[in-house]
Amino acid sequence: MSSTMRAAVAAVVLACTAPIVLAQGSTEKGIEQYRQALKEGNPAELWEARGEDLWKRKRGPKNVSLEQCDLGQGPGVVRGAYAHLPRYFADTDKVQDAESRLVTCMVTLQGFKEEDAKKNPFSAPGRHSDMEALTSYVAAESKGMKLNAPLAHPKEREAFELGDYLFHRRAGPHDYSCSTCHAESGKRIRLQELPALTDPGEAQKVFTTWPAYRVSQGSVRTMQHRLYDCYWQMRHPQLDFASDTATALMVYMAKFANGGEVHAPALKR
Amino acid sequence: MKTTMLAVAGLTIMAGCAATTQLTENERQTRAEAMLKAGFSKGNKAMAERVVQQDETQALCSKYPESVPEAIASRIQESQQATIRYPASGNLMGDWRQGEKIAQDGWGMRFTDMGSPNRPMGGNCYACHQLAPDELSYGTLGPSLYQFGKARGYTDEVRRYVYGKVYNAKATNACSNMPRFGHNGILTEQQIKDVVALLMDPASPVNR
Amino acid sequence: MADPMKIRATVAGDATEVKVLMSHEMETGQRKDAQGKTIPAWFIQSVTAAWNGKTVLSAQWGPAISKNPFLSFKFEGGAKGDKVKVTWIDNKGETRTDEATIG
Amino acid sequence: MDARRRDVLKGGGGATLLAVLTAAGWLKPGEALAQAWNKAAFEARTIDEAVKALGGGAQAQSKDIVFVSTPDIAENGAVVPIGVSSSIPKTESIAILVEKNPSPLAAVFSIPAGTGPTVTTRVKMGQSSNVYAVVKADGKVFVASKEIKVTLGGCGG
Repeated sequence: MSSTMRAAVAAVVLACTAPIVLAQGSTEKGIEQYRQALKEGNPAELWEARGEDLWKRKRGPKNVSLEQCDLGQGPGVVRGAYAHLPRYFADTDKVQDAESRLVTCMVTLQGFKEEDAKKNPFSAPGRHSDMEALTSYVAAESKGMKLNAPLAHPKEREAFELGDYLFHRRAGPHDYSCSTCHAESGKRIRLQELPALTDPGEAQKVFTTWPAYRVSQGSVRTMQHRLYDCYWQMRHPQLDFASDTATALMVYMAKFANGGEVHAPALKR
Repeated sequence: MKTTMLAVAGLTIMAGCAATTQLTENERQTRAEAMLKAGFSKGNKAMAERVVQQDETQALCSKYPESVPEAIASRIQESQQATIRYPASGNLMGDWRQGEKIAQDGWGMRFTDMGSPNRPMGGNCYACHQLAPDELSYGTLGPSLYQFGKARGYTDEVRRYVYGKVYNAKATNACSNMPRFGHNGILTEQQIKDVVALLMDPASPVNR
Repeated sequence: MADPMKIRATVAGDATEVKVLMSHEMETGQRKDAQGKTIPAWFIQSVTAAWNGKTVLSAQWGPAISKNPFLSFKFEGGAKGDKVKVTWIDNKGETRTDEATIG
Repeated sequence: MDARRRDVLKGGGGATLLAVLTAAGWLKPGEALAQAWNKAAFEARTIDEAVKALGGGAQAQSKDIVFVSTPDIAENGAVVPIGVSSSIPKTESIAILVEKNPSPLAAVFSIPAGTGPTVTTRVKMGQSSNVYAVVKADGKVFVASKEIKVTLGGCGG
């Protein structure tokens, strides 16, 4: 091949690749514009309001409100509670996240059967979930506070170790683990950036944004749903709501996210 | 023994403020596995079984999340290489247009879309790779495959490599993040050929 | 039963900015459920905003407005403590009115 | 109280509904509901048909209509923020239309005197498409358009 020809080929290659680089840059700019424009109003506020109403309303077989629920900061303290979850609770002798703790309160205070309290954790079109609303309210009461999930109790440390194991565990027809997508910085799936959840800087930014209103689902989704949905995409079975697996994974992630400010409920794709 | 000790040390450092690990590696595994199994109490039993039961490659790759020791890596690659079934006809090229559809399609094997005789599963290639330049929504978990064939040459050797890679990525990279599309029955022989064509046909948009 | 709206009205200079979030399915009538049955259309058709009894915005909407709709606009006048009232009516005849105090 | 109002309203059609509301002292006559929902415009299949049904004729391109807080790319077609601002004097109404939606008309806003000719809302888009803002001002009809790409954002499929 003559050198002129080679130069010509090189020019063609350049001409072909250059617009791609540009296109990618403008795609990212466009997405950023999109996210900025959405920030104006977050429908999650509708969930927060409904959650507050549910929290204060007398409900269940015992006809009492959740106002004496202990979310870890003492009975009735909602302010700041979400920033200190998941954590160990002596009365249940378990590590619990906000949602599994709300189930406990619905059972012990309001007299719901456990299976009823757990029945409808994720909304569907035309069917609200009380859990999504309550979690939105509880999370919003920690807005601006630094996440500080404890890791002092032996059961909290054990949950972390089990979470670590499960986070890296590959399985199923696609060989996926959580770490397939969430162990490396700067990667994306389609156009969605994937946070490296074991990187404190990134974990602090994202773990603290759940629950979030997801425009793709037209609803607030909670951390329990985020895990359920990840397992779905991982071609894993349906993860039980408020399972120990979910709690362990949350404790594991919270460890890296500690120190980040709570910005939940956020607004997401 | 040495690797176990290293793994434990690594975990301790990672755990940071959790001063010491409390569980032995065996305890951790036994408890985590039991916990996982208990968390799939609803839904499809066969699906749960397949996830609870790891194969050897999955178990080994899970054990060494950072980097798998060389000896184990070669053992995995050898066993996975042996799984690859090339088409009896010897023809590895299908239709790139079908390949593009497969690359766009992420349907299949989730608990809401477990498969159907009337609906082939997707390859979801764009989730992780750049392919045709018109598709702006591509992932970056895997390398860009834009101009794949053009850059490497449209040879039998490269076609065979691509077929094998899609069929079982672990044959050449032990703990690759890429699913084993042929080995795990995600894509059919014809679908893999179509994907090969997407990457290796000079007329494919990937090579334009 | 429809949930309350979230209305925020703030005055800056001569103008009052109103931002409204509404809780509504905004079902297009073109989607099918898991059984393949068409989900009937259900969407807000009209929205009215009033300040001191004066209409400051009115709108007609089709099913292409997003679920849990958002709306923002500005009007001249309005003072801290004044009320802004927003009403919507959907194609089933359901309606909801909420009020916010200008801050 | 709100519940009671809703009960009264249930099953009411446009005109009856208005009468009930007016009788209840809830709405003053002249409040926007006087206009019945423009079925023809919302069910029109093309931009031109929809504009015609809204009472407009030929549209003149205008640089005085701008899209604000409107992205070039939407990560999800279910929620696409659209803001339209008109600096055409005597702007009476602003309509938002999505060309490739089955029924292009998404919304039409009446802008009374004293209200700024800027509205922001969110629309659904089935696919990448031109979005039109049609403004009626002083009896004339003006238009501006913008292309918005709808992409797949996440895990796909």
